[in-house]
Amino acid sequence: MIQDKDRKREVIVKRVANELKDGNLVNLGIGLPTQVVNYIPEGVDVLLHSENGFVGLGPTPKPGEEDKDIVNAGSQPASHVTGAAYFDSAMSFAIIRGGHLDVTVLGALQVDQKGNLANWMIPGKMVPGMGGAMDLVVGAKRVIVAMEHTAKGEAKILKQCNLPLTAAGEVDMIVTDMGVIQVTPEGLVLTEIAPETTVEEVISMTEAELIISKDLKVMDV
Amino acid sequence: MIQDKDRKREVIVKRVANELKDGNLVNLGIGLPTQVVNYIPEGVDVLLHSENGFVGLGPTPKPGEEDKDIVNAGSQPASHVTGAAYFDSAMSFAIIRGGHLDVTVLGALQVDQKGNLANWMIPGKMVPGMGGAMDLVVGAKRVIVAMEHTAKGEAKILKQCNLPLTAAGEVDMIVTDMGVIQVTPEGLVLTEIAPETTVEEVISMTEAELIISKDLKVMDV
Amino acid sequence: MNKIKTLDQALDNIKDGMTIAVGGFLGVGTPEKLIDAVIAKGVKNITLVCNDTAFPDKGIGKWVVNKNVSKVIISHIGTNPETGRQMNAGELEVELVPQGTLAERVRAAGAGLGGILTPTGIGTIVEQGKQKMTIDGKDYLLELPLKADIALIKGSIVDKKGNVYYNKATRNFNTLMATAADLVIIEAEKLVEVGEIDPTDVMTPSIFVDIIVE
Amino acid sequence: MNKIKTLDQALDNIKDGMTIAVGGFLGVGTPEKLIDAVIAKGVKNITLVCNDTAFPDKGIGKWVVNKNVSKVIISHIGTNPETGRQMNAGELEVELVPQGTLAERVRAAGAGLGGILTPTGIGTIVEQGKQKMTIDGKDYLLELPLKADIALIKGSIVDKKGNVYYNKATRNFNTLMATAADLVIIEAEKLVEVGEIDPTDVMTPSIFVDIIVE
Repeated sequence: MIQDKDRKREVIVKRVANELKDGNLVNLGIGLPTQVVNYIPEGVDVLLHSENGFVGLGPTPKPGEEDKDIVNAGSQPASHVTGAAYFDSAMSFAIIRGGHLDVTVLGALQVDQKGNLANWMIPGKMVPGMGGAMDLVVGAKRVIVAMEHTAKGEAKILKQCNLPLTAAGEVDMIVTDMGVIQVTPEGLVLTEIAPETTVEEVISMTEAELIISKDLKVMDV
Repeated sequence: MIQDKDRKREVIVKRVANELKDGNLVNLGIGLPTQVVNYIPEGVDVLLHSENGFVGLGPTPKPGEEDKDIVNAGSQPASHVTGAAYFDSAMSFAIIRGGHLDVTVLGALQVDQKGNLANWMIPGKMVPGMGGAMDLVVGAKRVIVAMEHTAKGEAKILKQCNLPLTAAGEVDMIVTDMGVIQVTPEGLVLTEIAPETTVEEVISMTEAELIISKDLKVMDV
Repeated sequence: MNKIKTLDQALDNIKDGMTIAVGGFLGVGTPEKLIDAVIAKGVKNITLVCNDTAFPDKGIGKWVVNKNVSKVIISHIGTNPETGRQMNAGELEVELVPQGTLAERVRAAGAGLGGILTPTGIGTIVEQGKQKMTIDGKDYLLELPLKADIALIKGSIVDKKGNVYYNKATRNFNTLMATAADLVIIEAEKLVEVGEIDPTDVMTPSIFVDIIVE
Repeated sequence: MNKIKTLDQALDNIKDGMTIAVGGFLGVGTPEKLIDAVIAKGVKNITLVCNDTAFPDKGIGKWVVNKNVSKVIISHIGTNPETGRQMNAGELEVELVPQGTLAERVRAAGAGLGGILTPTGIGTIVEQGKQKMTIDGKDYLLELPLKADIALIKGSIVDKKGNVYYNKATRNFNTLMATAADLVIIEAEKLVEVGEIDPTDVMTPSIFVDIIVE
């Protein structure tokens, strides 16, 4: 089991990056998922969607080169790539809800065996609002949850989410620092395992039942 | 009763033009209503809406000065005024349906006592389709029907329309070559009469019951 | 990903029996080359989604004349006498849709909405077969999304990635049709390098465009 | 019709208890001068329709801090701790709406639709109190139009007639809010003569704008 915090995060974002295909339109959630952009394989041309109203999100500008009219959906200074396009919020979510987004990558508070996702509130404690998350999870063709396997040692992959859901049954794949889990009609299938990690460790850190794939591979990270 | 065809049409469009107020956004239907633009009083600044996607419809260009990318909703060469704005069909009808259009002026096959309008088909005979007419009549703040009082001597202002309706109860005012009729909860009220025309003539050419206004005036045309 | 194809390559995607959405308003903003190519290929039994059937010799009206179309979902057919003739003769199925409703139905399909409520058509034959709902005391019709297999659109300026700018009144239904089809083929009036259209001025983002022909 | 007014003249229209829709996304594309003027006037009990409550010292977040607002209809409050604090203390009513649903509800109000059907929120607490409908085997929520008394928006370039151009990511909700309010006040970053914005490039037509402040 990987112990180093930075290495954990690297494993997650690197593995998610390998899921992206040439020509994909992708939305990367705030926080960890944002870093996926740094690991996209060469030759894979991905267009990034930003909820606040454009496709073609570019790298963070150098200090002093910020444009006040370009920020990402987390309000950090951003840029656009050549061939980008800006639009209003109705179009931004028409793209999301209309199934035009190939992949959305989000963090999670909890995910469960049915592909349910909870990532927008802890009642009485933290209520940031769902922002665009509910639309993203319902609308994108593929929903990838990218998160650390546990939170303060507690399992986040559960038999059943007990926090308010972001969406029901929409998650396709979970990538953590311990492995890769596919959400299938039969349940959660562990298809890849992280380096330095045993199947027993994954099972012990997961509340949900895990089916271990016969073709279990080590994550290429 | 006016006999001359050209004078009849002039009376109608001149009177309708006097209904338009400074700052109004107006849609003028194909045919007779289009000519209203030539009689708008000086000092009254009206913006014309064109269903095919702009506000700020301008005059017909001179031969040789046509722009293939500017036509009116009847596909005739058109122009735009300074300060015009182009948009797509969704926005064009958001403007119409959303109540942002002050006045729509349309022709009619039939109008009745309840303000019902039929102007888009004669079953088995003429079925051009409703185009934008149903949206215009439902969405505009004021619906003015501009038409000759009769068709081949037959009444067009009826107790009840027998052709398929364009919309139910949406007409506010009818302007013809014989007078001006307001659609009220009490019924049709003749408020103005055309020059050279008697009330008896109007009544005889109208199938619907007419309430004659106590303040009946002669049309200022 | 090279989206630029020849007319022939683009036409390979168009088969008999497809539902095809076409941009344009009475022939303005219509991809005439694509229309002619479909006629040349002899595609049959198309269900056409379009604002109108334009004119017998201009725009999509040529498909009606050449019998490429078995059904039209449309707001206006009055400028093309051949459409009315075929309808009356039972040769062509015509579903008339109010223009604003057509725009919203296509938009709903592209935007992932299950439908929209419009007051347009209440009290008319447009009501037939539709669910009526009362919201805040006002009646509305539930109108359902309208999707196509292919959209054929026309752009005034198109970059090689597929970003589109429509000049003046040529935009009309092109932007909507591009969102609501499985495959979108655009005819570029002027093809430019990527980056030549300012990202703020793009009207249809490249993500909606699959194939570009000149 | 001169739409250009002073801040004071514009503020005359804004009263306690109104529903006010404000453009901007986390403070970008937000009319900061209008926001500050509302604070200076001390307007109370505003129902705010906006994407988010931005930050305590930037954008619409300042209204929360200054207690101008009694209710917010909003998709995100996480960047402004004061919003959460007031909510938990029972001082502020917060109605959370998914961002895409918020956009469609405002659009529906502006476009005269009685509502729209969205799959977003199905299976979540967003369902509560809403009508569910099944179309083609898929579940949708009926979401209703969201209208405002006043919209406060920000344009990058505004002509003296009220045509608006939004630079880059400043467009966001500004275009939608402008369609869904009885009175629309725009703060112009740059005010230009009528005709200086190409009619094809206008993003909010002048017909939606009532008052322009610089």
